[in-house]
Amino acid sequence: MLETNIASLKLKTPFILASGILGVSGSTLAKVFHAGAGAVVSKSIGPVPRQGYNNPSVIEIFPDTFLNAVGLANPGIDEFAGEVKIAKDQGTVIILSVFGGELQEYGEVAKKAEKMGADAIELNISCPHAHISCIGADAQRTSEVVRLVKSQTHLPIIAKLNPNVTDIVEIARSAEKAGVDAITAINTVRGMLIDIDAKCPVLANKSGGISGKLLKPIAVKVVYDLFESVKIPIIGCGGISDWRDAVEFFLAGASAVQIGSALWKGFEIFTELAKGTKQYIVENKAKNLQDIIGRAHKA
Amino acid sequence: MLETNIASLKLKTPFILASGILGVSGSTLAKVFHAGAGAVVSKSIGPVPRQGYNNPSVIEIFPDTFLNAVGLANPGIDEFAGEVKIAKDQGTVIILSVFGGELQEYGEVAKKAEKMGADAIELNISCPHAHISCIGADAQRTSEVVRLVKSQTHLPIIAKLNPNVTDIVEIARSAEKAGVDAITAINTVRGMLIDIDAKCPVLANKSGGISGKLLKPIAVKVVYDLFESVKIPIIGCGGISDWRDAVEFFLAGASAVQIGSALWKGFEIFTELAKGTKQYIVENKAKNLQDIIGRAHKA
Amino acid sequence: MIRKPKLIMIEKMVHETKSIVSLYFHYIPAGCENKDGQSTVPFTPGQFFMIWLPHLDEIPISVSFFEPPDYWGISVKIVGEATRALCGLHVGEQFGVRGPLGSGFEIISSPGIFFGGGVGLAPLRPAILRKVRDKQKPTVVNCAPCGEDLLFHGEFEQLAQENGIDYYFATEDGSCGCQGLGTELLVQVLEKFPSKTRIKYLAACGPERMLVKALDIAEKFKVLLFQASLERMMRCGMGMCGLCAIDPLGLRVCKDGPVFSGEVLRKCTDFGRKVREFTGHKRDL
Amino acid sequence: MIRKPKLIMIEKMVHETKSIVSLYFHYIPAGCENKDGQSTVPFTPGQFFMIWLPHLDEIPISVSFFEPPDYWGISVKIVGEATRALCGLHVGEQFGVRGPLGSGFEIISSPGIFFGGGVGLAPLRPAILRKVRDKQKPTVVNCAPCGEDLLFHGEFEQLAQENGIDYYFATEDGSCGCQGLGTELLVQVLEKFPSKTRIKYLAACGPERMLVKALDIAEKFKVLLFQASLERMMRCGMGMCGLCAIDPLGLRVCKDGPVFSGEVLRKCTDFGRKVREFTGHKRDL
Ligand SMILES: Cc1cc2nc3c(=O)[nH]c(=O)nc-3n(C[C@H](O)[C@H](O)[C@H](O)COP(=O)(O)OP(=O)(O)OC[C@H]3O[C@@H](n4cnc5c(N)ncnc54)[C@H](O)[C@@H]3O)c2cc1C
Ligand SMILES: Cc1cc2nc3c(=O)[nH]c(=O)nc-3n(C[C@H](O)[C@H](O)[C@H](O)COP(=O)(O)OP(=O)(O)OC[C@H]3O[C@@H](n4cnc5c(N)ncnc54)[C@H](O)[C@@H]3O)c2cc1C
Ligand SMILES: Cc1cc2nc3c(=O)[nH]c(=O)nc-3n(C[C@H](O)[C@H](O)[C@H](O)COP(=O)(O)O)c2cc1C
Ligand SMILES: Cc1cc2nc3c(=O)[nH]c(=O)nc-3n(C[C@H](O)[C@H](O)[C@H](O)COP(=O)(O)O)c2cc1C
Ligand code: FES
Ligand code: FES
Repeated sequence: MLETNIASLKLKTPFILASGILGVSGSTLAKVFHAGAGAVVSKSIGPVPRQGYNNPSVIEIFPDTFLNAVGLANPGIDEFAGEVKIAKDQGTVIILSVFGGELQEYGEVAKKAEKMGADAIELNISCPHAHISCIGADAQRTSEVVRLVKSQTHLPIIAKLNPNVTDIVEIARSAEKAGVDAITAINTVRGMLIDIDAKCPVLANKSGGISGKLLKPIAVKVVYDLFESVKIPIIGCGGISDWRDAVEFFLAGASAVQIGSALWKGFEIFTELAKGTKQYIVENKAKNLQDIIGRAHKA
Repeated sequence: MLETNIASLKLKTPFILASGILGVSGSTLAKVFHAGAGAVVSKSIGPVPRQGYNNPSVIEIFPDTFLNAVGLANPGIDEFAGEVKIAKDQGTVIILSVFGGELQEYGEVAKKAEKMGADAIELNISCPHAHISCIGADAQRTSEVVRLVKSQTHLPIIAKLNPNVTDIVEIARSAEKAGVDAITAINTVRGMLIDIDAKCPVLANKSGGISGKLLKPIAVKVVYDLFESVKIPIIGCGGISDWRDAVEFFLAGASAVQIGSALWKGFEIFTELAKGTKQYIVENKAKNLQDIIGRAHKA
Repeated sequence: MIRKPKLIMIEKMVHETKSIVSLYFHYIPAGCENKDGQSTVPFTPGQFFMIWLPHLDEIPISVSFFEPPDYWGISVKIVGEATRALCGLHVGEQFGVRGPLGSGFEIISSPGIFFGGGVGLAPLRPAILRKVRDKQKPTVVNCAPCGEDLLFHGEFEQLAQENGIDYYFATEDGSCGCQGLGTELLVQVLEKFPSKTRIKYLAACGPERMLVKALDIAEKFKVLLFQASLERMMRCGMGMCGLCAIDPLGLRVCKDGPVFSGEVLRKCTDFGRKVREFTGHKRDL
Repeated sequence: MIRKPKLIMIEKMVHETKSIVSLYFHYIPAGCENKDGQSTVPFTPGQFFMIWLPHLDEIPISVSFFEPPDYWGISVKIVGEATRALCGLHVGEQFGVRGPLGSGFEIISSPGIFFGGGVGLAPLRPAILRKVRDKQKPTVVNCAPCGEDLLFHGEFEQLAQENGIDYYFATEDGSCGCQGLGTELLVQVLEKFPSKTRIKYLAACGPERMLVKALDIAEKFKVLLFQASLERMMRCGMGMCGLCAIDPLGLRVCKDGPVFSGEVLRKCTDFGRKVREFTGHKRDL
């Protein structure tokens, strides 16, 4: 009832772990997968190791709303091979999130990811606080990076969009034209918290990306708009913390959803999401998940 | 201690009523002013009456966070003259918020507002849900509208910025170059709430603008960035509900702040804002408000 | 309480008059659900809901019934598109509810007089029923153009018999009760009170011109506390957009009201004279 | 509780050893302030704070003292830039506090044995003091390289005299107490227990290699419940970023821990062997 397809990727449930949440360790990724995720996205991985930003790098700003500037800390794709192997050995469906400084690096990392056995590539062209990864603010460059990665791997390619742009629909369309297989919407929204006693921004990087509860209405709007403008599947992401939130994204047009911040409370959320969504489908006399996707668009 | 200047506009307190909140009636504007506001901004007024969008047009989506799509409903500048007069007769410092379909209309409305006795003009080039008012997403058009209105009135001109853009700094800079006297940052952020039982967006206009608590981290980030890029005064706006929030904006670089959604609870907020801010200034051994503006930028 | 609409299912519908329908439903405001799914939302008679008809409109409608913890009723008069659609729904169908919003009547210890015209009885009814429950004996004055328009007539007659409330009613065409205007009947009722006792409380709701007259009457009879519930165009229903403000005090009908005291209303030059349209344009009532 | 840093003012500083300083302060977590400005935040010994040094760093530090409702202490060993800066502050100066975070020790009814190496005594201390308050008599085993590094030595000696706790201590150079490793002393202490009584509880904190040995010892002596507090690089401190995960169970030291039972630790191949750096790179301990 909950099966869904993201291009050639067949998922048992439409609930996917978002990138950067618990995505460093292969064992953890496997654990999340077996807790009921249809797939897991790794932490964004680049060509070489990166320290990322200093602490504070993740804080809670409102209940269940967070601000982070991790700065794409990652051990580099070569070292990450070991983690992918651990996850794959346990049957995990793993989407490797990829970023690069130069366009060419996206291609290199993706190629390596394919060799390691990743099931799909998510292009992180959207991180709002790391300068090296802001391709997603530009339609032209988005289409270039999609084309390039497409040419280097056979895996399904998902573009993760940056909401901090004037016209996200234009960027999604150009990614679609360039052959991207699906879109994840959205990454975090730029924000800042200043401590009035310390008289400075709290994050070491000063500003960061807002995730969690507060992001939902922004993300739902994007998914709703994209559903009317692109034909490829949309993966909703932003502020999902229970099945009602997930259903809101399905009605808006998402074929699957990613869960990030809400994971901090525990992995049980996947059970709750599946149970609640199934019950909603039954009570609303729908046949299956596909039947409710985009339903909010019908007058 | 709390005096502040926005161009030639001298304000007794840096707390300004934001546009669209209680801004329809001259009496109400006067009442808010006398409750302690340094100035009040009217509802955005256009050349002719506008119905705006149907209800639901304003709802609460999280505690103290709202979604609205009023759609620039207004009685038109000619009819509004009566309300301005009522407010002015009671000594209110009133900033008239202006919008238009064509650029030329901004000029016309502003000219009339000057005649009516408005103290300044705020250009609403930023409403995220009314198509006719999205000039603020484009640096070139922003600069055009500023130049045009400048040429038609002697009043100080404030540009209110749209946060739903890729590069808000660029737009602020072009407004500054065109001669704008100050900047208000920010207007609401695009969002949507879908009711999963009704299976449709709740607002009649489907999507709207997010205001209130959740807007604050987004707005603070913008003000912080603008402070490093423009020289004209910045009026912070977004999610201020107590003096701590206001101080956060001052430290980020705001010379004054606007309060919108939080007004729903009552006008007493102005007393609390003044008291708390004064106490903060004293306790932190600052001389006055000016002394803390932009303080978060000093290492 | 989060002031966003929540869909409820209609449990009962009562066709009160040819143009007024009561709808009953279970409802717990968003954000008020406690662990047991129960609610302890405070309600004051006189408060209202914003009623959402998906794809159509959201309109203010007073609470006309409340049985704690979560059983509510509204009574709706068909005057246009939204009210027609609402009254055309059926048991088991849904609409959205936001609230309760606004301020209510002050329920003082005096039994009080409740004066309603047409659907104006709706917000008064929870106050009257509360008085009855508290074994006080309120006086109810009901009026309408004709007999079949008298709202809750049967219910009040029964309350008069069984609970000893004082129930008076008038119709303009005389088809039921006294013939004449409600305000005329009100004067007669007030005159019945012993001349030395000062009347403590008069609550009124109905067409605004009627309320203006009722205030005149209340002042003439030196009623201690007069309160009336007003109607204005609304958007936010929570004191933010300012559309419902009445000048010159800048009071918000949705938040400071809809119930105002006679003392306050006297200072409102808009009272009985001016209302705002959806554009914000002010027109004669 | 909102997990964002809140600035506090240092009320008291105690230089415990030449490289360890305790800092005391009043603190109510953001979002836990109730109407009276008081707090009823739940705290379990073993939990930690993220300590923010504006413009410098935020680092995990265990709670080493708590007196309800809002008086806290931490004990910090200087090992690098952030800890040096923290210990260089003065009474009246400020730093940021986020938390308490993570899970703590299970405080079971048995008096228990508390085994700490160096600054590892810090998270154990609130548990020990709670036992003392509850008139139980815990056994404390303290060890350090040399006498002047023995944390809380004076305090525990006093508790031994006044409250009858069993206090043992060892130094590697023999400058104070027995000469030798803490684990050697631990074995001697365990051997003192009558051979038929099963030892119920052993809590340990210190260098991870020491903890590995302690677990071995606990198993050898068939201790019913062994718990140890681990350290890993941290960012979020609340179970989100995954940096502190220990494989293969994918347990988060900041959320599922920092306190883990011996049973769980046995399944962690990382325990005593691997830690992650800030990049996520896994290296040998
Ligand atoms: C606080 C309050 C409590 C109310 N309680 C009740 C009640 O218990 N029962 C009842 O039948 N009616 C009540 N009303 C009136 C009710 O809101 C209107 O009858 C309804 O909005 C009309 O909608 P419509 O689409 O059917 O008619 P329309 O064709 O839209 O308009 C008919 C008339 O209704 C009024 N109206 C329309 N929209 C609004 C609005 N958003 N706010 C206020 N007035 C409006 C206008 O005066 C208009 O001329 C109340 C109004 C207010 C302000
Ligand atoms: C749950 C927990 C509780 C702790 N409790 C205490 C305590 O009560 N008292 C105490 O003195 N120390 C405690 N520590 C260790 C303390 O966090 C480190 O000593 C401190 O972060 C070092 O920072 P530095 O800048 O001074 O040193 P650095 O020069 O940054 O590093 C010195 C060493 O400290 C460790 N370290 C650095 N940053 C971190 C980090 N973010 N998370 C974990 N380890 C890090 C590394 O192993 C590094 O090699 C605790 C650590 C954890 C994880
Ligand atoms: C601590 C943290 C780290 C993140 N790291 C990444 C990342 O490396 N790559 C990426 O594409 N998104 C990253 N994100 C964004 C999330 O994948 C997700 O888009 C965002 O958090 C919104 O979803 P949520 O509200 O469910 O958390 C990160 C988010 C958080 C909170
Ligand atoms: C109901 C409502 C109506 C608004 N109408 C206008 C408007 O007409 N013109 C305008 O520039 N901003 C309008 N705004 C935006 C506010 O002026 C303000 O920028 C925004 O609400 C953020 O501030 P806040 O979080 O303090 O509410 C409106 C906001 C709300 C909630
Ligand atoms: S309806 Fe918005 S203030 Fe009353
Ligand atoms: S530090 Fe982020 S999960 Fe533990």
